[in-house]
Amino acid sequence: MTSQGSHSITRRGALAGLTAGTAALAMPALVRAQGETIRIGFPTPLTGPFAAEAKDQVKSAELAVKLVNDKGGIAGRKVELLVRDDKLNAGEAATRTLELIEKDKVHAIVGALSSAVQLAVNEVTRARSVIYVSISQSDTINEVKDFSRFTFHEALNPHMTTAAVAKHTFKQGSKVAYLVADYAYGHEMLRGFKRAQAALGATSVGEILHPFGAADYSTFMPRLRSMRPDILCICNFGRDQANAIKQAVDFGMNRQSKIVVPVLLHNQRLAIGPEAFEGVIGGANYYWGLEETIPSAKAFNDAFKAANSGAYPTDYGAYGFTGVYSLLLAMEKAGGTDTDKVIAALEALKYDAAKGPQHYRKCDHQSVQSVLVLESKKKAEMKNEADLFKVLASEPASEEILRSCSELGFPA
Amino acid sequence: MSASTSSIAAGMPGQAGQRGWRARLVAWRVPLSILALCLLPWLLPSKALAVNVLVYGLVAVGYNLLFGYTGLLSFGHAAFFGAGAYATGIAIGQFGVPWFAAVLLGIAVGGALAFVIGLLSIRTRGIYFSMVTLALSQLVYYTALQASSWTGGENGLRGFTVAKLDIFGWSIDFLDPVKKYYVLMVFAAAALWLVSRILNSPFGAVIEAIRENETRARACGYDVERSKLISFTLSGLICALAGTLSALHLAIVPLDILHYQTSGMIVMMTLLGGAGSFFGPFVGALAFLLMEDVVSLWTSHWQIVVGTVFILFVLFLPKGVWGTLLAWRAGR
Amino acid sequence: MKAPLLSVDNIGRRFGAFVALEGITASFEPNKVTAIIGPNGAGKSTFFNLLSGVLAPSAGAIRFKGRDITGTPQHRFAHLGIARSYQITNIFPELSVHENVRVAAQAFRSRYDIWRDRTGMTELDDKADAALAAVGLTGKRGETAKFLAHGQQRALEIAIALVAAPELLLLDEPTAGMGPEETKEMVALLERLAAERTILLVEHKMKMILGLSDRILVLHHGRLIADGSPQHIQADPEVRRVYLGQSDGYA
Amino acid sequence: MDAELIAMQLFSGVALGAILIMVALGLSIIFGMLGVVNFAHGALFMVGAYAGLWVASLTGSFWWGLLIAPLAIGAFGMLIERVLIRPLYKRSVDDPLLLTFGLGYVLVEAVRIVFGSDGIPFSTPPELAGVADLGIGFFPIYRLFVVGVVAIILLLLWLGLEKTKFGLIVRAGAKDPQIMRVLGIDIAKVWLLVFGLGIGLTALGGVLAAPMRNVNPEMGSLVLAEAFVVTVIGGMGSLVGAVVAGLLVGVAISMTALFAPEMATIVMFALMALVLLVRPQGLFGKPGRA
Repeated sequence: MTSQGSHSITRRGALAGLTAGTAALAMPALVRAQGETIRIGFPTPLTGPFAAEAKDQVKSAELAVKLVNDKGGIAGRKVELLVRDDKLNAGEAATRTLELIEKDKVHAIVGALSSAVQLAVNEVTRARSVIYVSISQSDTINEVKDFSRFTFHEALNPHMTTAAVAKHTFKQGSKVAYLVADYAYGHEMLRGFKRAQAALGATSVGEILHPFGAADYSTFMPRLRSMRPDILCICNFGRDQANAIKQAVDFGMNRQSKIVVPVLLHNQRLAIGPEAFEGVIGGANYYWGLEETIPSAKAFNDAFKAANSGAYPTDYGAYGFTGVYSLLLAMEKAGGTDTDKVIAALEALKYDAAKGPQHYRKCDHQSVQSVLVLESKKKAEMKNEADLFKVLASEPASEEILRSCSELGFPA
Repeated sequence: MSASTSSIAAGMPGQAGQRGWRARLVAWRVPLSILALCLLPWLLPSKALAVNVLVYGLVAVGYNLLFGYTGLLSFGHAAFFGAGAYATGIAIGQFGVPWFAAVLLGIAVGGALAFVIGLLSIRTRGIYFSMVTLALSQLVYYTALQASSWTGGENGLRGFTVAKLDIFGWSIDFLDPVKKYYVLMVFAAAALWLVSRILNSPFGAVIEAIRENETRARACGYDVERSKLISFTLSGLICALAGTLSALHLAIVPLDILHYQTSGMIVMMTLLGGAGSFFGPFVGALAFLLMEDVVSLWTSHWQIVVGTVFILFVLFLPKGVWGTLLAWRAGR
Repeated sequence: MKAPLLSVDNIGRRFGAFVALEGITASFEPNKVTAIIGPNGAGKSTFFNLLSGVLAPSAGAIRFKGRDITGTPQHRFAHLGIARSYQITNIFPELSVHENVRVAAQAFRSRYDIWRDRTGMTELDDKADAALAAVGLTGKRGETAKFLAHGQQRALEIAIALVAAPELLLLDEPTAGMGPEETKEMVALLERLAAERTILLVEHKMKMILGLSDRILVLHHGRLIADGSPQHIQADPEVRRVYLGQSDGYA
Repeated sequence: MDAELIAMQLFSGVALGAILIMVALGLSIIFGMLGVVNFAHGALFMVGAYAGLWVASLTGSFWWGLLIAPLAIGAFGMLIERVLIRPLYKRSVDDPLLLTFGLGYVLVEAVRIVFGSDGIPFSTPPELAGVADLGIGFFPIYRLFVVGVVAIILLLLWLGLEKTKFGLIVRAGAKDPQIMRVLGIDIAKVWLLVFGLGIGLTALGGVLAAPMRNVNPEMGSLVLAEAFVVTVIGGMGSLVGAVVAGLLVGVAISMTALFAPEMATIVMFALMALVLLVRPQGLFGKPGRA
């Protein structure tokens, strides 16, 4: 059952067409669930530059809910997903989260796509003792200052992503130049890369901070060129990343250096085209091509394609699935929605939703998981529209690529 | 009529000569608005939305003092709204200041910023005034983005949740949405009283005169720049109060609060409701937020509807919802 | 000769390279009507703007009641006792006729007070009513100013100036755009006003000027080319030369 | 820091300035003539880019997009002037500003509905791909082409303003609208054409920018801010001002990018605030307007 399915509580839904199909499937007649419906709030930016990612997240999250409901729900209770548009705005997200908690009386929240929105939701849920599974990248949320015992971070964090990407791209003696967005997320990625760089014996030939949200990077290019790096590491996200890569290629930087980014996005690559991204290497939480080696990925792809007329799931979309999946699995183990029991179950959980084994680390509730390192394919090498990346490596789930608990400020 | 006066801002006639129902409405406007605010949480779909209407209604009321009554189109009021919110959040989160003092501090900081930006921008007129306020408020935005050790930068300010309010020995559960609403409403009501007070005062007559005809007001012996600066600062103070309420309500301060798009939203709300009328801004904030809420029910493209409605208002109903109602009632 | 109410000493005004007014020296006795004439672009408006503080002179000094007021901000002029009307009607269009005058009166009572009620100051109502009575607008008291006839708006503007109880009244083409009937009424009003205060006016209607003024100043190309009684000016050959071909000037 | 790098940086600044000039010109022309501050300018820049993309994909050639899109969007601009803005001339300067602010909202969302919110690839036309060696460093050929186009447009504008009757009318009208009334010129028609011209210029800017910056519905919002900054610094309504300020801002950003890169955006606004405080009418503006 989804938010579109019932009436008063579910007014603000996602796109009707998007959810109507699953809603009909999810309500077989006469299967009356015992007890109160389990309601999961799902704030995501349906409007704004990441609307495509958000819609993928909604589809994936609905799939996770449907799979559970098809099996009869959790302890006989149906699960309902309440999708809300956070507009990629932290204030809006906080308001929607308050509504979900106060008015819709949700049992847990899953979602958020930007660091700021995630921290806002975290702040609201922490004060009200509501479980929150965060699916947006950030190092901040792991640190003790923002830690909430009710919050679980299912997404990768910049530290682990950069560690994995560096491990497979930086070499002894590599000269690395950094172009970094001047805000928390950019700084976190730079910090991660530089730590890995020191361990791998690479050197930095220069770092340039660029203003967050810049459209033109041409003025940074002469200096980057003059640094003569082997690797140009572009630490930004979304549109910033797309523009920076495109303009670096325009300036011929890709002939001189390998372009490396912390995170490669499926939809961003679609929006910019294969030429600019050709040969660019970056990390990812998920890529559908994982199905060749991982059975759970195959199962997820198949179910997703079946529910969405053959469309492939994307990286940020998959977070919607893994995030909701892990929460529902824990609720099942806890036999319901009792907050303390669900927290205990999440802390003890071992799960394989779509990308191999994962578990939440006890101290900071970070999901320990594999990190993919992808390379963007040439147009000629693409077998179909969705065949965007080559999987260079899958860095296995390990606490080694995380910052230690004591480093994050947690008592030993 | 002086060129800097917006015909939208000049939508409402002065107050001194009002008769009958109109005069009674003016006399009772503060109690009436407080009554409406008391009922609000029970009429809207959620308490969080009610607090939003309260906060944005208050920002629009503050903005209206400058735009609707003084005739100055500022595009930088997000700066004062945001400054109030940040100052309150930082005071509570980083210095452990008691909540009530933090509210006062937020108002003071926002008001001080308004005074400084006012001082710099008042010298320019018309379009240039709008541009200077826009430029200076964007400077504030970028400063907040850079000063991330204070403001949290792009991640927003966090870590100052007020869970309980202690007032004269009482302890109020501030996480309870209804109690929270009524506590915040007390501040909004005080601000409404203040605005009504200003509009009823001799100074209220002065700013209306400036809106109507700046040249004439100056020839009459009014120090126009000084009066504008006072109006600008008072307007900023009220927006700052709205900011502190927003901070207490959400327990975060998003960086977007300072962006010029927020200023634009404040302008839109004020205009939708009716610039230069007392109830207009609240009606506008309510209409805007409800429209967003209702339209996003059936399409994620709510902006096209909001934008179109706004264009139609500028073209055909420049007096806004409330102003048009009043004019219609007055039989013009 | 009585002590002058107003005197200007060699004042001038430049706008960049353009000299709008230069080397004007004159003094004005109390309770006299002085007209300032000259072809378009002669500098009449600039002269008025200097006398009312809209512009500061770029050279010379202005004295009012013996005090140097050069460079005083414009809004202080009303408080010194100098009030003016404008060539293009300049009122508060959306306010009622009474409010127009009342708010002008308020400038001498309260300007920044936010704690009192504006309606509480009843003496302002009386002052405003008196000013309206003086210009014959008592019957239009409650009307919105922008709906008045043109002549009535001009009269209202004079009421706004009068309520300041000015010792010096500067009137910039008070009959501009008026028909003969309205002009006649305005002249009658000005004659009444002239009895008890000093008036400077810019006008084009010569017949009216000759009947009303005690003295005439003629400006041309930013300079004072003649200064004297109406008879004297009429006879001045220089003035005749300047106005030659400008028949509308004498109309 | 070697001299070559600084020379290269200066050149990047000038090239960036060329793009800034392109968007600021239209804004400035419209303000100078009509007294309208067009808040939808950035959105129309974006619409221009999408129109260029659409025409290019239909015809299979970037050049058709470059030619047709600005003309079509210019005509669309005239429609906007005729239907939405003309009724507001009787009112104050604030009203068109507010209306175009709302129009910007509508245009962005309309594009999201038609083309999706993701953005669409727009590759550099193959004839102009690659980099050129300038002696002091390498620079994309496409960006050199953009500088060339902007130079040609400026030349054409200058010729149009100085050598044609329409130009004479426009110049006279910008100085004093009363004159046109006296001369018996149909102001409404002139304003319509000027608005169309201004919008056509920003649309051309959009098409030119597309191969450099990608096409997405939000691409206009930063451009709007940049155009404001340049116009205000140069003096609203002054074409010379727009050109000088465009280059000035371009070089300022580029030099900041060299020495304090994270300040490259803030420097723009700081420059604007400074100019407004010291000389509110801008470097080449007429004092009366401020």
